[in-house]
Amino acid sequence: MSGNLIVERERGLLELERRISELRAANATQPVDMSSEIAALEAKYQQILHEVFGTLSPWEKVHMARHPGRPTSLDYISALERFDELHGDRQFRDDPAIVGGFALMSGRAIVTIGQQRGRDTKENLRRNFGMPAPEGYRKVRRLAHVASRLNLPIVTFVDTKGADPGISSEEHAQSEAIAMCLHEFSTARVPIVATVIGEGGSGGALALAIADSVLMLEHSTYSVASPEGCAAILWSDASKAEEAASRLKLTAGDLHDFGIVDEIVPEPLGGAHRDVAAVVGRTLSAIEMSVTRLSALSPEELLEERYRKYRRLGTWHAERMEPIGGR
Amino acid sequence: MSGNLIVERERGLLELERRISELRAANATQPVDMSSEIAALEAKYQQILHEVFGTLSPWEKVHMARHPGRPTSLDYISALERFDELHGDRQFRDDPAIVGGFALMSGRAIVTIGQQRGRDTKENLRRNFGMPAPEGYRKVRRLAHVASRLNLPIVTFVDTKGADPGISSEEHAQSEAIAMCLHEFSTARVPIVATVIGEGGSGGALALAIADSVLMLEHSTYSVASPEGCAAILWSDASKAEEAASRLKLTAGDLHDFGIVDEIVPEPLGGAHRDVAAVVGRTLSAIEMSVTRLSALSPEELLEERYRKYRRLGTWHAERMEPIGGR
Amino acid sequence: MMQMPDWLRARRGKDAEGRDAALWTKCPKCGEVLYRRDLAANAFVCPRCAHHFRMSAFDRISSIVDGDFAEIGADIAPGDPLGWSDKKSYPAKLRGDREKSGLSEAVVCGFGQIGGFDVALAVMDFHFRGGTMGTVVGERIALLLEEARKRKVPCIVFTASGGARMEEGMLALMQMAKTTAAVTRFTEDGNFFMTVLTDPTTGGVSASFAFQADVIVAESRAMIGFAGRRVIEQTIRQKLPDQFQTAEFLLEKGAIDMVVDRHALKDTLVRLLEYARGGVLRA
Amino acid sequence: MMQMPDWLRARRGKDAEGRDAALWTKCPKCGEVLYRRDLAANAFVCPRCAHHFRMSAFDRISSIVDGDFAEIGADIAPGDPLGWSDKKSYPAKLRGDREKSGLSEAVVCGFGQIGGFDVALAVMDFHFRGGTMGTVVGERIALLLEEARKRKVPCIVFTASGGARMEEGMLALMQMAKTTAAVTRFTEDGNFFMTVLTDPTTGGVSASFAFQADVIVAESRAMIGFAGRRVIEQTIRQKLPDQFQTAEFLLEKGAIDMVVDRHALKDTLVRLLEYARGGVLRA
Ligand SMILES: [Zn+2]
Ligand SMILES: [Zn+2]
Repeated sequence: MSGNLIVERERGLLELERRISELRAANATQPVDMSSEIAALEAKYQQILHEVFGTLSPWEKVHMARHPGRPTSLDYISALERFDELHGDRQFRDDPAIVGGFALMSGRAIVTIGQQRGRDTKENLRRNFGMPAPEGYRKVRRLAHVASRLNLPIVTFVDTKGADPGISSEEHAQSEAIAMCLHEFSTARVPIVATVIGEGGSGGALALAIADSVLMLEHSTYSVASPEGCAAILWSDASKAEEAASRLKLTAGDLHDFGIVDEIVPEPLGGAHRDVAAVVGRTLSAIEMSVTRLSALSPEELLEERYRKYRRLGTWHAERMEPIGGR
Repeated sequence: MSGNLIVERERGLLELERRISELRAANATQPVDMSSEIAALEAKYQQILHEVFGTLSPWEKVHMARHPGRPTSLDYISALERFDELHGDRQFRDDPAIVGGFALMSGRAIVTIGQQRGRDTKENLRRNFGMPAPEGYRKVRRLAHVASRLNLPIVTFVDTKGADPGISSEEHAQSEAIAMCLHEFSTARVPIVATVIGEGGSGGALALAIADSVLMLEHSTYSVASPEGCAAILWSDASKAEEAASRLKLTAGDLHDFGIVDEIVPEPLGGAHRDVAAVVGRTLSAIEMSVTRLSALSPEELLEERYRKYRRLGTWHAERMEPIGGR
Repeated sequence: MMQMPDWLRARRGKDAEGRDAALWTKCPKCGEVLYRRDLAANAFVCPRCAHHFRMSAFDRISSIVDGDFAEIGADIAPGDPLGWSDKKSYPAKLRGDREKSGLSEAVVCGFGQIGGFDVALAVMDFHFRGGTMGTVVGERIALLLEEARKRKVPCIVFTASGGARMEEGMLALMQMAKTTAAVTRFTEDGNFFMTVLTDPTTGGVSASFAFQADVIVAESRAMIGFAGRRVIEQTIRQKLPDQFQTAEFLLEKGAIDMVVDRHALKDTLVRLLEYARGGVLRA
Repeated sequence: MMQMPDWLRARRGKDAEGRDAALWTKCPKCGEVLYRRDLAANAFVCPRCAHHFRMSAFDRISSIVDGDFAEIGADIAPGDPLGWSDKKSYPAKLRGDREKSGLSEAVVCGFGQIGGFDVALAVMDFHFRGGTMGTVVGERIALLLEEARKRKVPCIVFTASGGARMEEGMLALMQMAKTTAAVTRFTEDGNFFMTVLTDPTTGGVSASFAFQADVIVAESRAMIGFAGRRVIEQTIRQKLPDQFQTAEFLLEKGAIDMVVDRHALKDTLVRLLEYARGGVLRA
């Protein structure tokens, strides 16, 4: 996680933060009043904060979405009223890159599922950096199916670079596992609310994001491929990732404009990790409002609206094919 | 396969067969007429055949069911009008201990599935002696599901010592795999005809044998556990297998009496392997008659009758519990 | 419906006294010698090493059910379809186990409440023929599911079984088909089905209703598998590692939803029933 | 409905001549230099090593469909939602591929007969933007499935795709959701869905409709996978074995139903359609 643009910028601010708190401590014990110096430094701090984080480029947002301190799925899930984790695909393995289970949200039972990256190196290794294996997607499908059976809303959290691209994932039919998630979410007769909380990478993210309501954190990203992957595919040059990031339209604003994202959850200046409790609370409130609204719809209405929504997405125009007119 | 009682007995007969055919060959080229000697030998042959195979004990039937020359699932399947094999569980592996796919039976499309043991050592190793792994049972379930979707009858062939009891089978949830087969066959809205063609061992056999019509070859066996397993479980002594075989009521006749088997397909004297074509033809005819009869029923009727049939099986009696009357 | 203490006294009969005679029990895992009353007070969990002793169906029911329990299927009694006899006749074996365990068969089924939720409950008991499934087990469980389906209440089955019962031959195996079909009808109507796998759960029971549940809970350290340990060791000709086929092993292998310590079990079941109901009903 | 030769001539336009100019082709597998007309006569299979060359949608359709083919969705043309431009603008790339391939987009959809069976057919073509799925591919396939659902005819999709199309960004990814939903509606009505995976089938196409079929057929030696070979090699930092992600590899791993040589493909499809119809209708 070194090389994260946002983390690097925060280093400068950290220095300033340290000085402010030192001054504050000194001010409390020493007779000389340094309140005005402190205030000045704080103003400067806010100014720099605005300069540095006031507007973020798509590439900066990519780094924000990957910030090691950014709240993960479990930060949201553990803030729910209650959570009981369910494990496994019933066949092969319990994939720690996916967490899911029953939860209560203001008294309402839901099934919640999220991609889970690690919050440190050790956990990242265990959770494969939040990149699910086929077993993880089969757990997703199973839990979504349980939700459907018990008529419980599904609340997902999307946070993955993408599905695991390793040998055993190919051997265990990663394509099939993701395709069957898409199938399950397309047919689930219950409300589905998906929230992109960090990085939403490719089909591996979409597998948890076919939903009646898609929320996205302000500085999260959601893209057809990672910028590095896109640059490698198109230009055989992963170093052009920044260029790819700006072209891919992967910000919450872009995706809201396309109709892919229904609601953007604002983040504090500097990113969600600067006030985790507030962001988590705000996000859960927004999710709950969606769940409540969707719960008023019949399964048939939900399925019909979900179908229409995805059926509409895309840009095309009608065009008479020239050669075929030749007859 | 050495140590097979039936194979050993056949050795004696083979000697006689050889002498008869030598005499026949000689008779054709030499001027001396040996017809009467040949006829005498043939009569003796028939007599021995009757003595040796006229009545088989349960233990002898166990060996007959395991006879290396006994027709296997593929002998029946390849005698169908046409067969296109379908592979795999879509997740992990194609298990060669299960064969299955689409087939035509007198013009009618069916899905056929069978346990397949090897016809020689090499094939036996590849097919794990016909003991399916969880992947095999997941293939069974998938094919049964395809049949259900396409409204095609399911025709199964049961021939296994049991489900594979290895480490990786336990790791891949053999129990779940079999349980989900039972689930699929319980809910399939199409006619199901199962035929026990060799050894039907335990839950691993039942996974292919929940059916509207269960056929069984005369000298096949079908039991709650292999005689060796039963002896090991009850008496910690696998050598008492013969005793177990006689107690377990595992012959076609016994199971017909219990209402578990609907129809017994006769075998030639000495066993199915002595006239494979005739046995296969007779079996397929019997299966086809069942399929035709069952195809006249609606899915609801099929499911209801199937439920009632298994609901009935067992022996119990009503008894007033003494202690509970105490109040 | 009887009050639990009455029901327990009634069903256990003289057995309860007989068993209480054994005042001391040695923990098979850590060797600690335990006063039986202390062990019972600790839900039959060794206070030293947390080993979960196998529980009788009676103890299990009284530890899980709120108050009353209405048994069903108690009058379904085993036959002897094979006329089985080895060292003893099958009926003699049944009589022996009945006297020893106070049970009429290897499962007790009925209706009661857990944390205020109406449930259909089946509890298998390893002390009766090793918890094996014969006709009566299949019949009682099918009956319970059919009745639960009518009443539209969730069903929980506690499994503890060495598999199918040899002495009833193929009719025992057919109970896999019977229970599976009953589970299928029950769940297809949208009812919630849960199993709690306790030590040991193997063979025909694990390969039928045990693994067909919406949620599969296992007790800590329970042995769960299809094939028995001995069979596998004979097949592969080597010793298996200790943790093989334990609940914890299965959790890692993705086969079960959760492993629960017995002390937390009732609370867990109540929470799961709450989810299945749709959440907490608030005024 | 147009007769096949007319339809082919009409849709291919001037391209057909252009491509015929390249008289000789070298087999990428065995190096054999092949006369292009001979190769075409052999269904684009190398007569020496049986290497299956990638086929154009036109050649595929004329090799599979009995006679007539009624294209649908041909008037659905790509937009430029991201205003994409790198070395070239996206519209310029599209124009280039259109001229080179004679295709209006990476898939051709329509209705025809195969062995006398009415089918809905979609054929992807790797020669147009690497068979990538953008809006038009998703839209045409969804339209085909909706129309096939109305007509209650089986649907066969030939896949050949490098995945989602970068230049349409997230709208390309959303076509996975769109096609999946359309497949789901189609199959839930009891219709038969079949895919034929040809070289290569990866990414967003493999992880959506390609693996949702009742029967999945793959052409011999086709490369099929989720992640691209290069991505995996970079991840694991070593070379992958040659057969990794081939159709034969997937068959062994249980992911697909059958691997078929191109020469046997049409007959196989007809047999499969026959099964799905319920068998052979006899007088
Ligand atoms: Zn202990
Ligand atoms: Zn070649």
